[in-house]
Amino acid sequence: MKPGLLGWLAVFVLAALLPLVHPGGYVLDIAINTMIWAMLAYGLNVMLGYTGLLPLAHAGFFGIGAYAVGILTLKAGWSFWLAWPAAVVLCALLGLLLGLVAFRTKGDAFSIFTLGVGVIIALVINKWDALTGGNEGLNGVPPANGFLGIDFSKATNFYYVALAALAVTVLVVARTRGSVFGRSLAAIRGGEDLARSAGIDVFSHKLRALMLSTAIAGFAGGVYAAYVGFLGSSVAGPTTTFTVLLYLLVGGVGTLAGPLLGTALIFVALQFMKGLQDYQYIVFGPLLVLLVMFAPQGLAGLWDRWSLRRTAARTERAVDHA
Amino acid sequence: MTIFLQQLFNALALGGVYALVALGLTLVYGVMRVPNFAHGGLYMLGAYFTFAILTGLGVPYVVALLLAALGVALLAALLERVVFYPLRNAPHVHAMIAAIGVLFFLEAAVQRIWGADFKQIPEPLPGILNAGGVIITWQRLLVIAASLLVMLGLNYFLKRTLTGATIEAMAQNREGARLVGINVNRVGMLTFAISGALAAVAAALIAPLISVGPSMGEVMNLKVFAIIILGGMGSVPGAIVGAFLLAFAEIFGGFYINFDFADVIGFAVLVLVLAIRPEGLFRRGT
Amino acid sequence: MLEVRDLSVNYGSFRALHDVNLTVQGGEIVVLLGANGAGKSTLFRTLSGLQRPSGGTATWNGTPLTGGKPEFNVAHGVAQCPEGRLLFPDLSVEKNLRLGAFVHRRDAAGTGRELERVYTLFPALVEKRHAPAGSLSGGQQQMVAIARALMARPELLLLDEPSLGLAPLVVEQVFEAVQRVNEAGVSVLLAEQNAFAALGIAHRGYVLEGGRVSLQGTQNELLGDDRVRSAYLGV
Amino acid sequence: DRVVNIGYSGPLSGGAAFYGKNVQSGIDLAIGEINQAGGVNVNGEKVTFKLVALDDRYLPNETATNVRRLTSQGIDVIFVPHAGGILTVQPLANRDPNFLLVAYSSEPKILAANNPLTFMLPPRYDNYIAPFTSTQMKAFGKKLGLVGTTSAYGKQWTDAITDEWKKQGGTVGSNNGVDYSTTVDFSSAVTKALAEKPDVLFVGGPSQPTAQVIKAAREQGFKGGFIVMDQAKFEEMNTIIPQAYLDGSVGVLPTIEYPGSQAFVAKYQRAYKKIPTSEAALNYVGMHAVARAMALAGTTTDPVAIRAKLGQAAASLPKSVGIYAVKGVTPAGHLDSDVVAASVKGGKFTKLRLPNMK
Amino acid sequence: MPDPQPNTPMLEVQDLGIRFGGLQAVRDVTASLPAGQITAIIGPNGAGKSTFFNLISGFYQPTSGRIRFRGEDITRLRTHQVVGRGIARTFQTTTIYKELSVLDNAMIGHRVRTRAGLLDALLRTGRERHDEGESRAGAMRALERVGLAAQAGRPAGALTQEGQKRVGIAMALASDPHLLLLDEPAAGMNPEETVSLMSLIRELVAGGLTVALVEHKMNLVMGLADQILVLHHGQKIAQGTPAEVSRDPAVIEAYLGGHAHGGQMGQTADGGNAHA
Ligand SMILES: Nc1ncnc2c1ncn2[C@@H]1O[C@H](COP(=O)(O)OP(=O)(O)OP(=O)(O)O)[C@@H](O)[C@H]1O
Ligand SMILES: Nc1ncnc2c1ncn2[C@@H]1O[C@H](COP(=O)(O)OP(=O)(O)OP(=O)(O)O)[C@@H](O)[C@H]1O
Ligand SMILES: CC(C)C[C@H](N)C(=O)O
Ligand SMILES: [Mg+2]
Ligand SMILES: [Mg+2]
Repeated sequence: MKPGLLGWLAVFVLAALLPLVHPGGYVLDIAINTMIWAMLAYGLNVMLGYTGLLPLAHAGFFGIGAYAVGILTLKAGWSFWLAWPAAVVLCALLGLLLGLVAFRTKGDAFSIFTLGVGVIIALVINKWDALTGGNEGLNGVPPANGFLGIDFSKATNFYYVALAALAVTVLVVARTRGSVFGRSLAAIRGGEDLARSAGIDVFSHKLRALMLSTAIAGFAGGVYAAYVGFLGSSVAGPTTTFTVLLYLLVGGVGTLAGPLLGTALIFVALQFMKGLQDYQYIVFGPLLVLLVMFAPQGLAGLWDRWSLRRTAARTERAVDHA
Repeated sequence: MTIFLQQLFNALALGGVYALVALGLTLVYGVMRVPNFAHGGLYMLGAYFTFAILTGLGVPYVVALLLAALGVALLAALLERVVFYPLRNAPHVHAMIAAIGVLFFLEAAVQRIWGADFKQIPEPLPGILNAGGVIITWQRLLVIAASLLVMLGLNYFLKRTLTGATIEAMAQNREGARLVGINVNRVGMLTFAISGALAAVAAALIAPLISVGPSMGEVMNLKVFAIIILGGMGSVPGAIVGAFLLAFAEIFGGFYINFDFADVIGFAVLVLVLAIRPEGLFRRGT
Repeated sequence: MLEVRDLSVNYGSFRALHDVNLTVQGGEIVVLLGANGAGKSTLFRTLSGLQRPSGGTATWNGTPLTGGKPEFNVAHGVAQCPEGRLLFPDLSVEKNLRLGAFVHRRDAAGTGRELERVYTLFPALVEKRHAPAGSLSGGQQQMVAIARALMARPELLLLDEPSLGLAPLVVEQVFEAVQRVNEAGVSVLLAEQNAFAALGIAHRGYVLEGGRVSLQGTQNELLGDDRVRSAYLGV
Repeated sequence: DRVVNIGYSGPLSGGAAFYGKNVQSGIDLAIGEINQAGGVNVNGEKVTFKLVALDDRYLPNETATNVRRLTSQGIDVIFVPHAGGILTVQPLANRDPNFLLVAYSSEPKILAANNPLTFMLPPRYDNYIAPFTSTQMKAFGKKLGLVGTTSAYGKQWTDAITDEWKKQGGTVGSNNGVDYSTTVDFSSAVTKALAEKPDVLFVGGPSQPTAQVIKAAREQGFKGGFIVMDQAKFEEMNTIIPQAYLDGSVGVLPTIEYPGSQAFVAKYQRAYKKIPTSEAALNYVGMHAVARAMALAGTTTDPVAIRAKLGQAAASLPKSVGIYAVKGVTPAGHLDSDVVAASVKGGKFTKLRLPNMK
Repeated sequence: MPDPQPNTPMLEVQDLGIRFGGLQAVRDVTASLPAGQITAIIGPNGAGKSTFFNLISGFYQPTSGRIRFRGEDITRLRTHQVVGRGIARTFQTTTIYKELSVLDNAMIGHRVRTRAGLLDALLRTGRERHDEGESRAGAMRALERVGLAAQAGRPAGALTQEGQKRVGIAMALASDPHLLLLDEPAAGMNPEETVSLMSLIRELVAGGLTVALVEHKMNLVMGLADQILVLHHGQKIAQGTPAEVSRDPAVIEAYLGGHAHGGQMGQTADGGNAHA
C-alpha cells in the first residue's frame, strides 16, 4: 500500500499538470472523459471486484445521477454543488431499493436481473418526456457554478473538478477495500455460504456495497452532466454498462489501479481506432477476444502477477537458505 | 373479439421467433455456461445469409433457410472452437466480454460486406388469410407452425436421444462427462451449432416481415436474455414459456396500455417474476 | 494387464508423479496407499486420460492410455469412479447411471441388465432413482458415482477413495461390492485412506509417497510392514 | 496546392449507421466532384478537400468529443446530421476555436438557438404539417390514427400533426406510436390503431420500417390515406412494398422527381448503386455551397467569413448542383430551397406546394 | 467466555424437523448437548446429520420444532445472528478461502465480533482502527489454538488437506463460539492425522468449548464422544454413551453393521479410551 500511495500521488500530480501543457481542446476532453468513465468503472469494481457480483444496471445509475443533476440545475435552478450530492444520495437510495429485490437472485441471474433493471431505467428516462425531455434529451445543462472567481464552464478549470472527483473515488474505494468491512466483502466474493457461516451478515454487506457502488455511479454521472451539457437516454443504457465493464476487465477486476488503467487504455485506443472507419469494430472486436484470452487478469493483474512472481521467487530463495 | 384474436396470432408468431432464438441461447448457457452475447449476432447473420442465398443463388425460400441454418451452424461451431473453448476455464465475465467482441465484429463485418442499409427478403408466401375478420398473413402462420415444429423436434432430441442427454450431462459436469466417455469437444461444438441453426431459422422466418439490418441482433439479444432469465437460465422449457410470456406481455400490455411502453412492460414482467421467483419460472435442470 | 512404466506427471513446474511403475494383473485387486497429496488421484486421472503425462507409458492389455482422450480409455475398458464424484447433479440418478453406459450406447439391452445389477448392489439408490443426483446425501452420491463407473462394464475399474464419507455399513457394502465385481472378472485399482479395509480385500498393494512408489507387496507383506502399520493403519 | 479537411461526425456503426452513411455519401460525392474538377480557387490557390469522418454512434457526448478532436486538427467546417449532437456542439461553434457547423436536421430549435455559425440544410419539418393535413383530410376524411415512430423527432411530428389536424376540424385517435428502431413486429400496433377506424394514418420513421407499417395496415384492410413523416422516403419504400400500397399517401417528393436532379442522381447511382434520397442530396448541395463560399470569401480557415458568403454561394450554384432550386441562405443560417412535398396517386407523384418558410 | 458449569445443556432442540418437498430429512428430533462435552452424531448416509447441523446454524429454517441455545430461543434467527450468539461450524467438504492468507481466513471468522461498517471504513473512524486490531488479535488467538500461528501469512490453499481443515476450525474458533459444530472433520485424513485432530478437539474442550461432531470414523467417535446421538431416516433412534450406543441392536442394524468394520474402526466397544 505504501509504494502504491507514492504511485498514486505521482499520477495525480502529473495529471494536475496536464492543463498547463494542453490548455483546452481535445486532449483535455479525452482526459476528462477518461476520468468520468473511470469513476463509473470504480463503482462497478466495488461490486464485481470486491464483492464478486456483477450488476449490469450501472449505466442506469450513472444516468440517474446525470439526469438528477441536469434536472435540478436546469429546471429547478439548483446550484451544481447542491445538485451533485443530492444525485449521489438519490443513487445510493435507489441502489438500496434495487438490492432489496435483486439480492434474491444469485450468480448470472443477478447479473441479468440487474441488466433488466438497467434497461428499464434507460427506457423510463426515455419515455418520461415531461421530466427528462424523453428522446429529445435534456439540452443546455448549465456547467458547474463558479466560486472564488473560478469559472468552471472552462474545460481547463472543470478538469480539476473531475480530477478531484476521481481522487475522492479512488480514496473511497481504497479505504473500503482495506477495511474490516472490505475484508467481509472479500469473504462474500469467496463464497456466500461460507461467509454466512463465518457470521457475516451477507445480505446487509451486499446491500451496503451496492449502495456505495451505485452512489459512485451517480457521482460520475453528475460530473458528466455538468461537463457535456446535454443528456440523452442512451447514455443510461446497457451499451454504456458493457463498455465500462470492458474498461474494468481490461484494467483488471478487483485491483485498485485497474479501472483507471483500463479506461485510459481503451478509451484512447478507441479514439485512435476511429480513424479505421468501417474497420474500427472489425479490429476492436477480435482485439477484445484476444485481450481476455491472453491477459485474463487485465493490465493491473499482469503487473500484480509479475510482482507476485518476484516476491514469490524471493521468499522461495529465503526458504531454501533456511 | 376479432381484435383480440388478431393480437393473439401476432403474439404467437412473435413468441415463436423469440422462442427459437432463446432456445439456442439457453442451450449454450446450460452446456457451456457462456452468456453468449454474440447470439444476437448469429441471428442477424442468419437473416443476411438467407438474404444473400436468395438473391445470389436464386434458390427457393426453404432451401435458402436450410442453407442459412447450416452456414450459421458451422460458423457457430467455429466460434466455439476459436473463442469459447479456450475460455472454458475462465470466469464468466471473460466469455461474456469475448462474446461482445464477437458481436462487434460480426456487426461491423456484415456492415462492411452488405452495407449499412436495410435489406428486404420477399415473402415466400405472400397474401393473407381472412378468417372471419381475423387477418393473418401466411408468413405469420408459417412462422408459428415452423417454430412449433422446431421446438418439438428439439425437445425430442434432448429428452429422448442419448446425444441429447450428453448435452445435458455436459451442461452439468464437464469432467464427469469426459469420464463416462463423452467427447465434450464434439458436444460443445454440436451445442453451438444447434444454437446457431436455431437462431438462423428464426431469422429466416421473421426476416420477410421485418427489415434486415446489421444491428437487428442487438434488440433481439436483450429480449432473449430477458427470456432465458425469466424461464430459468439453461432451462429448455423455461425458454419456451419465457418467450411466449414476453411476447404476450409485450403485445397485450402494449395493446391495453400503450405500444410505446411494450418494452418497458416486457422488462417489468421480467423484474416482477424474478422478484417473486428469483430462480426463474423453471429451475435449471430436468 | 495394466502396465505403468516410468510414469511422470507435472502440474506446471511441480512434479506430482516421479517415474511410477506398477502393474495390475487381470482379475487382481490392487490397493494404492498414500497420504493426502501423495499423487494417487493424479495417477488415476492420468490412467483415465484426463491428465497428460510428461513421461512414461501406461497401457491396458497393450492399449496405450495416455492419449489424453478419456472417451478412448473408457471405450477400451478402463472406467473410473473419481475423487469428488463428478456427477451430473441436476440429472436424475437413473440418467446419471445410463450415461455411465454411454460407450455402450448401441447396446440398450445390456445397459438395462447392468442397471438392474447396480441397483441390487446399491439398493439405497432404487428409491432415489428419479431424484436429481445433487439432492442426495454425500454417501448416497458416492454410491451413484461407483455405480456409474460400473455401468461402463469396465475390465479395469479405478476407484479413487470410494469409502470417503461413507457410513461404516456402506463402506462394508462397497468393499463387498468391489469384491463381487472383481470376482466377476474385473480388475480393480483402488486408492484408499482406509488402509485396513482396503488391504482386507486386496491381493497386492503399493504405497505412494511424494509421487514415488516407496513400497510394494502382497496383502500380507504390507499388513505386516511396520511403516505401513504406523502410517496407514494407525497401529 | 492545398488540401483542406472537412469534418463529419455521425452514426457510422450501430442502428443508425445506414443514415450516417447516406449523409456521408452526399458529402463525399460533392468532394469527389470538386476535387476532380481541380478544386476551388481560394485567393489564387487551388484548394482540394478531404473528408475526415468520425463515428459518434448517434450519441451527443461522442459528437462533442469528435468535434473537439476535429477542431484541434485545425478543421473549420464540421457536418453533423442529428439534432442531439447539433444542439450539444452549437455552443462550441463560436468558442475558441470556432468552426462552421453544417447541420442536417429539420429541428426548428437549431435555428432558434440563433447561433451565428450554424448552417442548417433541410427544411423545417413544420412546413409540411399544414399542407399534409389539409390534403389528406379533404381526400379521405376527418379521423386520424397515429402510428409514428417514437424517436424525439417522431414525437414532435406526432404532436404537431395532432394539433394541426384538430385545428382544421378533424378528430385524432389514440397515439399508437412505437419505436421503429426496436420493434420486431409492427402488426399489433397497426391492429390497435385500425381498431379505431381512422380515415388517415400518420406513419413514419426510417423508410424500411415505415414501409412495414404501411404494409401491415394495407394487409389488415386499411383503405385510407397515409401521412408519411419526412424521414421516410417514397423512393426507398417502394422497393420493398408494392407501389399500390403507397397510393393515397402524402410525403416528401423523391429527389429523382426534381428537375435539376438528373445529373446528381446518375452520378450517385453509379458511385453507390442505390437510390439517392434527400439525405445525400442536401448534404451534397451543402458541401458545394461551402466550397463555393470559401472561394468567395477568399479563406478556408475563417468560419465567420465563410458563413457570410454562404448565401451568395448557394444562390450561385448551377441548377444541376443546387438540385432544389436553391435561393440562398436565410439570415438565421437556413438553406432557402424549394423542397416540395407530394401526394401519390396511381403510382404518380403530384407536387404539393409548401407555404413559404418563416 | 465459555460456560464453566458442565452438564447444563448448551443447546436443546425440541421436535425439530424439516421437509424438502416430499422428503422429511429431519423428523421430530429432541435432544440436548451438555455444556463442556463432546456429542457425536452418527447415522447412515442421508440420515440427516448435515441437515441437522444446517438447522442449528440457521442455514435452513426448520418446518417444525424449536431450538434453544443457552436458554434463548434461536429457532428463527439467521445464520449470522446464530454465529453471533456463539455457535460456529465447519463444513463436510473443506471450505475455506483458498486464495486468502491463513490469517485473513481467521480474521473473517472474527468479523461477527466487530461492528465497523462502511462509514467507519470511509472515515477511518476510531472504531475501524480498534476493530482492525481486535480482528488481528482474535484471529491470532484462534490460529494459536489450532497450531497454525506460524503459517499465518501463507495462502490457505497452499496448506495440506489437514492444514486446511485446521484453517476451517480456526475460522470457526475466531468467532469466539460457545458451541462448535464439526461436520466430518476427519474425512480424507489418514490415521496419523486423525489422531492429532482428536487431541486438538480434546484441547478445545478442555479449554471450555462444547463440541458436536458428525463423523463416520468410529475410532474417532468412540475415542472422543461423551455422548452419541444416532440418526436414521431423519429420526433419532438412539442416544447414549459410546458403549451403550455401540451395543444397541438398532444402531448395529442401521449403521455399524455386523463385524467386518472392526479393522477400520479400531476398537469399537471400549469407549472413551483412545489409541495407545
Ligand atoms: N490441478 C493441479 N494443479 C497443480 N497441482 C496439483 C493439481 N492437482 C493436484 N496437484 C498437486 O499434486 C499433488 C498430488 O495430488 P493428488 O490429488 O494426486 O494427491 P492424492 O494422493 O490423490 O491426495 P488425496 O488423498 O488428498 O486425494 C498434490 O501436491 C497436489 O497439490
Ligand atoms: N437442500 C436439500 N434439498 C433437498 N433434499 C436435501 C437437501 N439437503 C439434504 N437433502 C436430503 O436430505 C437427506 C439428508 O441429507 P444429509 O446431507 O443431512 O445427510 P447426512 O446424514 O449428512 O449424510 P452423509 O453422511 O452422507 O453426509 C438426504 O436424503 C438428502 O438427499
Ligand atoms: C440442455 C439443458 C440445458 C436442458 C435442461 N436441463 C432442461 O431440459 O431443462
Ligand atoms: Mg486424491
Ligand atoms: Mg453429511
